Amino acid sequence: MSLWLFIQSLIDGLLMGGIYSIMAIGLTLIFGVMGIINFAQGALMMLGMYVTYWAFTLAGIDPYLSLPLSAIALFILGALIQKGVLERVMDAPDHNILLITFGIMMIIENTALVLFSPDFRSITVPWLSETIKMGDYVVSKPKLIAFFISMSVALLLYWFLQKSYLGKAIRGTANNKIGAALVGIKSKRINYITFGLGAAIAAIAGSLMTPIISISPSIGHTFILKTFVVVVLGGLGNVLGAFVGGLIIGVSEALAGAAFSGTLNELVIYVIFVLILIFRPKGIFGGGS
Amino acid sequence: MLKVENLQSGYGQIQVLRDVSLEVKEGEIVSLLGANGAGKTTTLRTISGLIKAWSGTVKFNDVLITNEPPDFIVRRGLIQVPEGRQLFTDMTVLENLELGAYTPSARKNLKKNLEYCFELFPILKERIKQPVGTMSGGQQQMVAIARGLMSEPKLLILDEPSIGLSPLLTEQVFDTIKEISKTGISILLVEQNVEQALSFSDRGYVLENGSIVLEGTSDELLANEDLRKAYLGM
Amino acid sequence: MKKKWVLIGLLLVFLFTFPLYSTNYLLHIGIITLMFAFASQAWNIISGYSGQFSFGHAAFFGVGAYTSTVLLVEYNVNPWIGMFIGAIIAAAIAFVLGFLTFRYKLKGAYFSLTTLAFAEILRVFVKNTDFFRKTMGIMIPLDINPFWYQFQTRVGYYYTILILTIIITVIVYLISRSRLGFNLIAIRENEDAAQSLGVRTFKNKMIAITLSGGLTAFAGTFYAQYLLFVKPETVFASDISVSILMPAIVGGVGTVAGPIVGSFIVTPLGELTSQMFSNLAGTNLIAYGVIIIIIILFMPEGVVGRYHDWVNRRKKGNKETQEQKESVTS
Amino acid sequence: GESKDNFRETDSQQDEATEETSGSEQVDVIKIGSLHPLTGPQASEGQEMRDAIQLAIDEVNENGGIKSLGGAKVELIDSDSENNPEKGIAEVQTMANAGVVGIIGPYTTAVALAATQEAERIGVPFIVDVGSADAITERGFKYTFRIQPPASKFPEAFLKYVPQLNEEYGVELKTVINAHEDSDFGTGMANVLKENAAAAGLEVLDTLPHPFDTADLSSDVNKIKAQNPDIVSATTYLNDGQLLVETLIGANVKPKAIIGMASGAFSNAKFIREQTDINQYIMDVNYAMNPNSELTEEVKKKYEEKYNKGLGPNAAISYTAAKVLLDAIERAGSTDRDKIREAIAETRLTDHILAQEEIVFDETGQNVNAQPVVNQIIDGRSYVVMPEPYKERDAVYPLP
Amino acid sequence: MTLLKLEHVTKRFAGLVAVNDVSFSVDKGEIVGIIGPNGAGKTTLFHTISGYHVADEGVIEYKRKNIRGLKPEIICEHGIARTFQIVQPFGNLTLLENVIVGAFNRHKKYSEAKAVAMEMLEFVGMKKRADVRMKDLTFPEQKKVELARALATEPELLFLDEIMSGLNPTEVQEMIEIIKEIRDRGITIMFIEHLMAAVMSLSERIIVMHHGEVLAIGKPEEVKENPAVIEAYLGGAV
Ligand SMILES: Nc1ncnc2c1ncn2[C@@H]1O[C@H](COP(=O)(O)OP(=O)(O)OP(=O)(O)O)[C@@H](O)[C@H]1O
Ligand SMILES: Nc1ncnc2c1ncn2[C@@H]1O[C@H](COP(=O)(O)OP(=O)(O)OP(=O)(O)O)[C@@H](O)[C@H]1O
Ligand SMILES: [Mg+2]
Ligand SMILES: [Mg+2]
Repeated sequence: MSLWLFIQSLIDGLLMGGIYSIMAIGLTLIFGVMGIINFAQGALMMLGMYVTYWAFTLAGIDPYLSLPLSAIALFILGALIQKGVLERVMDAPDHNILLITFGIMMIIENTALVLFSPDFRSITVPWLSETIKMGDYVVSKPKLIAFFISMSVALLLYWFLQKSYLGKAIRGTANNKIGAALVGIKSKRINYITFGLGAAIAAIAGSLMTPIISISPSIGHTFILKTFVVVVLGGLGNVLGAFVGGLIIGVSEALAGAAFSGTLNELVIYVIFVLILIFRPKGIFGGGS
Repeated sequence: MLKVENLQSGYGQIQVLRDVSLEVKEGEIVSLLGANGAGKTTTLRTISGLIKAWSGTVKFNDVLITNEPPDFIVRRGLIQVPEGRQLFTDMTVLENLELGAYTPSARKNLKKNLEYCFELFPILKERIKQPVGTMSGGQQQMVAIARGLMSEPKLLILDEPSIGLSPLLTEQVFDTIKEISKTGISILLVEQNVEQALSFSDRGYVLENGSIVLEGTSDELLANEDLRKAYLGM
Repeated sequence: MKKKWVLIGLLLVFLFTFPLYSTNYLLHIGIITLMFAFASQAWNIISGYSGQFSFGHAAFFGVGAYTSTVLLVEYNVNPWIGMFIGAIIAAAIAFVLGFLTFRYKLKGAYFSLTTLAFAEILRVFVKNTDFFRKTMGIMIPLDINPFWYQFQTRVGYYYTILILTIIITVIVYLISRSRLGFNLIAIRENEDAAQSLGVRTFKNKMIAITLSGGLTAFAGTFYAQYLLFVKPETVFASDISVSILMPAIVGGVGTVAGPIVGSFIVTPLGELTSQMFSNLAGTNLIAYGVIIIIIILFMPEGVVGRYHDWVNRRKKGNKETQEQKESVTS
Repeated sequence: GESKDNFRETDSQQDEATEETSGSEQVDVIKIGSLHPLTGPQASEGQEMRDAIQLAIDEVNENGGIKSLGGAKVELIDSDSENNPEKGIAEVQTMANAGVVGIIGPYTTAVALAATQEAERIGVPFIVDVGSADAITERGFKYTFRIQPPASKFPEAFLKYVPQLNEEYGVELKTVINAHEDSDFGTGMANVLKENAAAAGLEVLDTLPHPFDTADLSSDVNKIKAQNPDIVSATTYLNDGQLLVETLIGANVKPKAIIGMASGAFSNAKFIREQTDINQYIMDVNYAMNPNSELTEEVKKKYEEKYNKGLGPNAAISYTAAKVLLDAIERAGSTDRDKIREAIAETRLTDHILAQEEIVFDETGQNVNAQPVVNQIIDGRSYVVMPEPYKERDAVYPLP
Repeated sequence: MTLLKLEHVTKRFAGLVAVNDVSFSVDKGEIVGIIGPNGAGKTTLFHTISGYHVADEGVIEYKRKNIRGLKPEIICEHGIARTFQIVQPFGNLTLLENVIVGAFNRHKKYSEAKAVAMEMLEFVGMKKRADVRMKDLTFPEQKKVELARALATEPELLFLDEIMSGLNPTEVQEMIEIIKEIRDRGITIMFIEHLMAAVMSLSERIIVMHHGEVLAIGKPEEVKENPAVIEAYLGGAV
């Protein structure tokens, strides 16, 4: 591997890692904090992409301007999903919730299929399409932006969960529902907010990705497995862990891609995942055994 | 202050409470006694809105709170230190106490109340950063009581607060209860430490198989032969 | 108790005579249903009984499918034998997976995701390996002869998978009443408590995952012989893992009948919705999703769990009213 | 061997189903089946193909139905394969029970293998429109036919055309890197390409597989950049093909030619029309419609009007498959599946929209004259640039 | 005969010494009570002996064999059983099934295990509710089942961690009888309890812990009078 290839791969890996991170941050909130294994996360992201897509196509709104729009829309949808369905199974065993979210995924995806048709769609944003060139190295603008937004979301959410009263209430509700009720937390409402937030972050991920890849109703599948891996790698519920985990996966995938032939780079990320878990069973930040 | 009338409730299909009526007046300490499985905890859970009442009413400060959600009840100042503690075990001592003061009114006095709790249980101050789940049983019980106090209760319900506490601490907790009561907070207490509990309660109720079978002032109850036989082992 | 056996007897009679009055189409659905019932039953051992939730059973399914197929195509090994070799290899892989995860005390989501990663590792490995013909897959040459695990009509496949399913169900039933079964359930419910009672958690989990992985492979071989080809994206897919765990959850995890009952709901339901909603592609899957959600909302313990609950409640109800009567009279 | 003759089931149910439709020739409707992925990641292509079949059926119905059957109307039974082999089998069964006289499908190899096998068992003609693995027609099945050229034809054509292009345009583009989606579709072609490149005087520097639903191709592009080949060849679906080109441009990689092999992107109507800022002069060795035929223009227009989307080569193949089936039904003058099968086997269809000679099937059921051509996207339109007689205009080769 | 012997056992948690240089031994057939303020390290000591924690230092011998570092299940097989201060039920199983798990420790056959389990449930007075799910019981009830479960493993040494908490004095009295009967069956018992009445009437010896260390060991009367114990633990009570 030449030095150029190494460094360029590193750059690409970090940027792609930022994308995995932002996906994982939303999931770690829902999965790690609420204990819901949310298969529908990818589908929610997909909806976020469509919001941005339609805003751009129909109204010419820049993807970064429609970002709040998709976040709010998905926040509402997330809260409704929590209220309509998940609320009823919060006490059920994990595997039930898992299947429910699987069902939700099918519903969302196929509704999108019916409404939007299965066509692949993409947008071309003039000011984003030029890459930043530094000598021989290139940096994709939308990915760079996604990287920084992802990092900011991670830090904000970390602060929010650790320091704010609402954040503590979210963790408390996840930890002990009865306890939460007894200190006056409206745990139902907290759960709407939490799931809504998770969905909103998925939407942000989607909006950020809209200028990068083509969208279709089943695009969520591309990310969901890797996102789960990142979340576990970072430690369940650990927002900063999810961010770093995303970077690790992104970088190792890119470097392995440069080093090996075939699609063995996919192999590498899973092997790294298994190895990290063996040595740090609670994720990279979870404290080793 | 608290008035429970003809309360019936239970779990799933199984009825536990049958026509429970009891009352706590302003500033009183009232003990609820009864054997294992008599339905004491169930009564308290129903009052706090953790389980549904099948029939009957609960009034708190003349507001009907039957089957209101727990947070509604908590916001009105009816606070429970529950059986099994129900702590946020993954969170630190400090975070548990902060969440104790979750209601807006309690949040205002957070600092002051925190100091009060640390005075009461100095060990908690030393361990503010310890995840509660790793604490000893007794220490957890302290956190549970402290969390209850953080909520600024008007009526404090304690479900066996002395569980797991050393005799010395039990003594202290009972002293604290008396002290709290002096500040005008009413207390509804479930205790197996019957003799001690009655020694500082104003009145008491005895629950058996989900029904109140006896009630009276503490002195009356302590003098009752049946009660002494059934609960004091003499 | 007696009623239960009568029920089982009737069910068996139905299953055995099914080909007599079913169409070819129904037979196909029956075969797929039984195949996932079988795999789900195997999954049930590690995930239902010992509570170690696997997302990655496609790994063992795929190993079963590939082993017998490669052995047949490359070395002319009879699939009936290849099936057992596949099971042994799958069991060995399950053993390694179990060792890595349980040795280091991975639990819950961490375990689930590791199994998923393992399946992905195998999939990516196979699809990058020339020996397995990469993504081209392997075709099984046509040679219709039960001796070579190929049948003239569906009926042969049907009885094969039916008998396999009955065997695995008996195995699981025996486990559920054995020390192993109790140990596994104890581990699921509370690992600390189980240890305090002398349950060797590591060993029992290892037994469970090895057994589960090995048995799952039989379904893989069956699938390969039924379709006469294997491809990494069909046998190692995460969809397969989902299809394997779904029947047990819908039917009731950790129950003997759960995976079977569940599969007889889940698989035909998919068919039914796609027949009923065939006008607009996608609506069938929406309907399917909705129904799955509804089933789980209303039967959180699975259909079988729900049934048990109902029976218990009736029993208890009777007892209770009796007791009340007694206490009134006394 | 002899076992193959035993392969067909003699299931009473099945015979009944056939009899119902074949007993009398006084039929009102004739059903034909479509099996494509209508949901999931492949749904876009699947639905386009299904629509094309519907179009062909509508044409026949508008022109008075099947004349040899007294003007009987044709009805499409469409089904979703979910890109899942078991589902494919079930759907073949369902459609057969519904009385279809032939089925068209299914797009991916896995479903093709399973579904044609099932059709063979039942004895219902199955015309594979798209489904690339050579093996599909190599199992000695009687009821399986295929319109598209088998996978190996594409790299062979690639290796034939590129030297020709070199010669015609007087350049020496010798080194190739092949980026391909990693299912049997892309991998199969990559293998053939690699094996036969030397004989054609080309050198394959590297082959770079990726999953069709990938979100990132920067690794592959970095490798291309590092090795600097003359030609980037690509076998892709739509979104990965588009991503590849975008990433190449973003990374400032400038090969002397970008040539697809059966690329789902470079021949995709939408890609051609809409992605004009990245698709200029991209070539694709692919099956194509006959650009010099008026019929093609007409069908394209009708399709566009009816479905509000462009007719791509996949859909064109499906359309042709439907035409073949309808033609066979007309000639058979019967709804008997065996008679129709025979009629298909005897097909000699010259009046079609594909860039190939007459449609004739060999004894394996393969459309023997199926051949890829070289297309090039110029100013938002795709032109055939090789070979004669389909050539529309000169190629821009190498890239300016 | 010495059944259990600890020498200089220490257990630390990141910076905190929960059990500090503890040494003592227990003879076969004894009932030993452990008391001490909250957080003194009593439960940690039980955890350390029964294998849930590994002692950082020291020797733990059971029947002359070193058991330090063995896993809990192996220690159980050696004949040490325990209950938990914070109950650890198999919530979805019935009481009977809970106890059967324990009985399988010594019995391989389902029928035998079931018979043993029934016997133990009857012994603690919970047989009536054998078919009830464990999670539907109150905590004190669950503790009784835990006791039955531990007994079903047929131990020689039994650790009980605050098994009487939540019982009223009458019920405590019953439990005392049960424990005495267990002892009479030849099982050695160590128990942690804060109920002085029970501790005094049951213990043959008492170990007092404080700040992880052994503050005093001795007969109940001696311990009761010990000023250090009164200061640290008893206060004015009793
Ligand atoms: N979650 C539950 N589900 C079903 N039954 C329950 C549940 N919790 C308690 N019970 C039953 O209800 C009855 C009353 O229980 P409750 O907890 O009110 O008793 P208690 O008086 O508080 O006893 P204790 O002194 O043991 O705490 C008991 O028989 C108990 O087994
Ligand atoms: N896992 C752990 N991590 C950190 N500290 C711990 C852990 N477990 C126990 N401790 C601490 O060790 C000390 C001893 O705890 P232990 O549970 O042994 O006390 P105990 O004597 O049983 O008290 P109690 O009477 O309240 O049950 C306590 O200060 C406790 O906070
Ligand atoms: Mg209670
Ligand atoms: Mg303790």
